[in-house]
Amino acid sequence: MTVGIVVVSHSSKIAEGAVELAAQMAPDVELVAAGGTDDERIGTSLEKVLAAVEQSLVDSGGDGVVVLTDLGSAVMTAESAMEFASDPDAVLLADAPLVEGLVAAAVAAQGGAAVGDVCKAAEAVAFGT
Amino acid sequence: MTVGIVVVSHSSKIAEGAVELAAQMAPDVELVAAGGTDDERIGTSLEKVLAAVEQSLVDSGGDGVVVLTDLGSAVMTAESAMEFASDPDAVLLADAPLVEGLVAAAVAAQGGAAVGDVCKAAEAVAFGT
Amino acid sequence: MGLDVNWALDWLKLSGKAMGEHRVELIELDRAIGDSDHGENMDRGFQAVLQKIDETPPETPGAALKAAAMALMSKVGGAAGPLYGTAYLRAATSLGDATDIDSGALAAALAAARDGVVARGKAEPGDKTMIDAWTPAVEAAQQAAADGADPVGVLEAAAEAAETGAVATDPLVARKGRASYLGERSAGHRDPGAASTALLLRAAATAATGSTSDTGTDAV
Amino acid sequence: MGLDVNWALDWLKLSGKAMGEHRVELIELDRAIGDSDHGENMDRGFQAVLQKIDETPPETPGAALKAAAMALMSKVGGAAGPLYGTAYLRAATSLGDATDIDSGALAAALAAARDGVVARGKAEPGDKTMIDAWTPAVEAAQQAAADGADPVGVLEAAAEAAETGAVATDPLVARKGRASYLGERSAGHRDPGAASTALLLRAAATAATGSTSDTGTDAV
Ligand SMILES: Nc1ncnc2c1ncn2[C@@H]1O[C@H](COP(=O)(O)OP(=O)(O)O)[C@@H](O)[C@H]1O
Ligand SMILES: Nc1ncnc2c1ncn2[C@@H]1O[C@H](COP(=O)(O)OP(=O)(O)O)[C@@H](O)[C@H]1O
Ligand SMILES: [Mg+2]
Ligand SMILES: [Mg+2]
Ligand SMILES: [Mg+2]
Ligand SMILES: [Mg+2]
Repeated sequence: MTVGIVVVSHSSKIAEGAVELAAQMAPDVELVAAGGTDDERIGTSLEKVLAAVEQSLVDSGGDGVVVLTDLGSAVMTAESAMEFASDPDAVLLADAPLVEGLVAAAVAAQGGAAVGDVCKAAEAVAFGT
Repeated sequence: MTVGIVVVSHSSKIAEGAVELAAQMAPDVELVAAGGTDDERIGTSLEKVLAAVEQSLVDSGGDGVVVLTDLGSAVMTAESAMEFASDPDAVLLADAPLVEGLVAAAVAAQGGAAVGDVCKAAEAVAFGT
Repeated sequence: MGLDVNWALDWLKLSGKAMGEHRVELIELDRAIGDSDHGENMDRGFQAVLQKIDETPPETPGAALKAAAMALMSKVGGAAGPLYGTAYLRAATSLGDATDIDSGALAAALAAARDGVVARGKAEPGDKTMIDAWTPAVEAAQQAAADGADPVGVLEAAAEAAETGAVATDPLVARKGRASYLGERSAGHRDPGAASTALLLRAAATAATGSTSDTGTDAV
Repeated sequence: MGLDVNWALDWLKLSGKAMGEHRVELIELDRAIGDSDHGENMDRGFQAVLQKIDETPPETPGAALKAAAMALMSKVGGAAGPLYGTAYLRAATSLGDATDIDSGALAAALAAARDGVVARGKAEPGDKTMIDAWTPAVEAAQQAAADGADPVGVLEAAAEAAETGAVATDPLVARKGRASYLGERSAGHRDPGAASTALLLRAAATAATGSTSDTGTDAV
């Protein structure tokens, strides 16, 4: 078992592509894409995100879930989903760049890091400093 | 005319999705996706990137081009492409998170910013600080 | 006589109507400083709200607002989804199982809604967001309730203050949401979310006027 | 007698053969500390190189390395593409139009290749990258040339030093490239790019031995 990771993006293509990219370096980590609205427009879907979080909570078998997001409203959708999640305490929201943070988080999870350390690995990716 | 923007990603899905996302806030900016290898694996393609840069140099009509990249080898491919570009001085490589930096750069370009300011807008997106 | 579930249902129906009628206007506002989807988002969201309350008619105002919250969160697709969703959810919680809402309960529900938007979006007054419509609306509602206004008067005061607040976002520079990417260039445009908040609170007042005058007619 | 275009072509052919034979090994090395594609990348890249020199046979060693550079940059798809591409391009530039390469020119071309990798990737010795094979190889080649070795001797020295350098990456913690994501966990694994550099330089030496012994046989 490793920590699970959910990728919340305004674009289903971005979420899927990011999962494919990170999976190459983290083949044993359950990565779940939750991108786009429920009718596949650009935007976010509470239902998609909540379903992804719940799936990830199961897949990760209690090890916890880290959520990565892109722009502001994805963060708000993710935070809303966490309020509805069956085990909100097991879910951490990373303040990290989506693609770059995801790869760092996925590699940490692949290495067996705990949920807090996976989140920290994403958040340690620095830009604009 | 506005500054052109090229999106170099290891994943064609990420590059295309990021372009779609940014285009919503920057409908007049020419955004060119250059993702994946030439046989659509995960990776980067010098030919794709060079073609995108050349197209963007034309589309932007001399206003210049900003290139955004994801992971390390995309940066190296972009730098190689810039050495082969017809007008390397008109091309700037942004050190910025791909998706988040792209949106900031696209909005700046839409507002008519010059190439250096478009690049700075991307690089001002801060994480891990 | 306070407001009942019919007011809540009328409010949501008039909201849906307003979002349809002002769809293009909200899209144009969002085109200037955002991604051109706020009208589409809100129209889609309220269509889902109306479908939901039609399928399973709620029996209390709180239940109606909770149903609306869930539909908005799921279907809006933009920042307005979690923001209005949280607002309606907090208002629903504030109203609880009440079937008859007096001015004090109404003002408290509006304040809870505003607090929900703040909790979700962390914007402050002056950031050029829907908070700049919600905050004056809540203050006007609380003042009206304290001054002894009936629910219609409370909602009239809220709607008017929200409209003024929305107009007052025009010169502001956005510090939250997508418009903040534009920096100084966001000044000179009305915030789309503040505009939709004003429309929604106007719908609340109109619904209350209708239901009170109905009640009034019955009572005469 | 120096090295000619046949040496360069043999080098590239033996490189392609080595990448095919060690494809799985390089994939496994990259699986441990990367994304499992280095063997695939290099095999694909050298197939493109071989196709290119087959279609348009180059007439000088420099032209052969330039053709290889372009094919590798275009077809490898990973970090190794721009890195080896830049290396071969710089080596080609260093060799210029020369048709007969002596030990000094050879050592200079290897140094130019190594400098190209550094310019492109900004790694330092000890960062656990292909630089840890290139740098000792260049130093050994320069030493051998200074000591009066023939081109075969120069390339033998380079290949042996690259092999030792690749093995010496095992305990290192990666500070560049994908493996750096693993931090301390990257220690205990050989760097895939250092391993492929050793294979490529061994191919160069083998090609030189062949062409020199051919020349020798002809001369007897
Ligand atoms: N952090 C925030 N706090 C309060 N309101 C916000 C915030 N972010 C955005 N908004 C509101 O949301 C509106 C935009 O909604 P919408 O267009 O549906 O979302 P998006 O920006 O995701 O496309 C803005 O006009 C603003 O009023
Ligand atoms: N910045 C760098 N400088 C030098 N060599 C590097 C650098 N980054 C990566 N490498 C080399 O590239 C190799 C990986 O190549 P490859 O697997 O083809 O690329 P990728 O990491 O993009 O999948 C590493 O083993 C390392 O030797
Ligand atoms: Mg919008
Ligand atoms: Mg939107
Ligand atoms: Mg690799
Ligand atoms: Mg790769």
